[in-house]
Amino acid sequence: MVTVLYFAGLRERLGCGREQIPLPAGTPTVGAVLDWLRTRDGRWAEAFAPERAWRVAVNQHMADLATPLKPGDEVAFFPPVTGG
Amino acid sequence: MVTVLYFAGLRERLGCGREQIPLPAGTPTVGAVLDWLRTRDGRWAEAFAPERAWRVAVNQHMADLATPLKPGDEVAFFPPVTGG
Amino acid sequence: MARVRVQEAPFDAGREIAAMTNGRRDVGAVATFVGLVRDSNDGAAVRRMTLEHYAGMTERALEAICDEAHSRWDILDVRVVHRVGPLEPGEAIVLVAVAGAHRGEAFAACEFIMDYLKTRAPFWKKESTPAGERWVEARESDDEAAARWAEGGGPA
Amino acid sequence: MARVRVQEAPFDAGREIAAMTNGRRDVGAVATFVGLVRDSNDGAAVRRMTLEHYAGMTERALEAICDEAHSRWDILDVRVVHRVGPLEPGEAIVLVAVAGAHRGEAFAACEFIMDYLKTRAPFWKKESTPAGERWVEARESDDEAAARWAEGGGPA
Repeated sequence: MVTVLYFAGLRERLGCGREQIPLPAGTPTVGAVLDWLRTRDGRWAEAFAPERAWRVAVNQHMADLATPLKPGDEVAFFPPVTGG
Repeated sequence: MVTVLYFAGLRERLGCGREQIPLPAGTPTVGAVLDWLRTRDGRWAEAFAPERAWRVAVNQHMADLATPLKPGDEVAFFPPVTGG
Repeated sequence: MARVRVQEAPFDAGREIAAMTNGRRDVGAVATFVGLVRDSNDGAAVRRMTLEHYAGMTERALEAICDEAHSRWDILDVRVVHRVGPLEPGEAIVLVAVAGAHRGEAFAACEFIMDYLKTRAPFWKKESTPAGERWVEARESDDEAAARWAEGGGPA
Repeated sequence: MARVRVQEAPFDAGREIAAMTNGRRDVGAVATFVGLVRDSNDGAAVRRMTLEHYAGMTERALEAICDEAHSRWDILDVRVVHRVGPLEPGEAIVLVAVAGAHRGEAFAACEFIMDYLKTRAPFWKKESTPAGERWVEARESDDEAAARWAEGGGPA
């Protein structure tokens, strides 16, 4: 399993802030998690549609689609940041 | 007459902070005042020797050798500034 | 006080500067930035702003930005304080203060930290406007500001 | 409080920033610089520093620099406080604070005011070192910093 977090507008759109999902089979990466999430229902496919800008962090470090995952990792998806 | 002020190292070198001097005859300028001061004694010639860096203000605005003077003006000589 | 803090409470810029400089005699320059909530943004009135963040990652990201500033400039100390939660227009959101021996490096490092914070620290702003609530969109100008530093140099 | 002040008393950076921003809701950015006395300069230990100035001209020069900053950048308010008299290492000498809607202009105007103040405001520093007292020499690097702004643009 991996922990998946969602923040800000993405959390609101999905109606979910935190969940546990199974580690994808084969070579587990952020991209594989995303492929799995997109198959769930319209909200997830829509939230991660190609025209939407989002960022991902693994274990609290900025990551990308190719970043590998292992059991227990924390994967966070969020919109581009707007602090400061 | 014009009022002449000296500041910082220049004041200390000359042993004088403020004095009244006659307005030079002819076309009175900062340069004419300086020529008159240099004739006084060695200290003044030395303080305003060509290799020394100094600045001049007339009525509290930065000026130069060509700046014209009139009776009652305040002429200030000082080293390059070092505040901040 | 810690170099990096994320908090709901207000901060005092004078106290943050004093905490960096008190007892030191080698600091010649402190450059400080304070960001505040404005009552308008993108043409709409802003009544309130709420700041969300990714606790844990935020502190890591800010610490990494401070480390990067120390590696790029000869500076002596850094403070970053960022508020979260609900804020009113006129309230301060963020403080970045950099102490150094000389002013050029303190200014450059302070501006660098702000530019990186704006694009790399996981904070998100939600505005309350007369038309309802909205998440603030990231700005291209912030990406461009951060990109200035990519060559290891920057404008200063 | 006046925009420009020359005084012997210490100042509080937090209070100066608050005085510019309290009651306002249009300020999004305050860039602040504080300069302090260091305990060494040009290879010598500095025990004390004494600041002399040209009363009257100083205030005029600082006001003119603030006006110039307002004419070059879209900023909302400026504060300049400069101390005179005897100061110990670790004490603050000067504060420049600039309020604006956005950070780029506030940073640029703050740095500009410091660079111009260093080369155009009639202050002189005398240092007390183990070898005696000496007037601080003007620095070429300060002239170069001020010259950056000559084209009306500057590094930002």
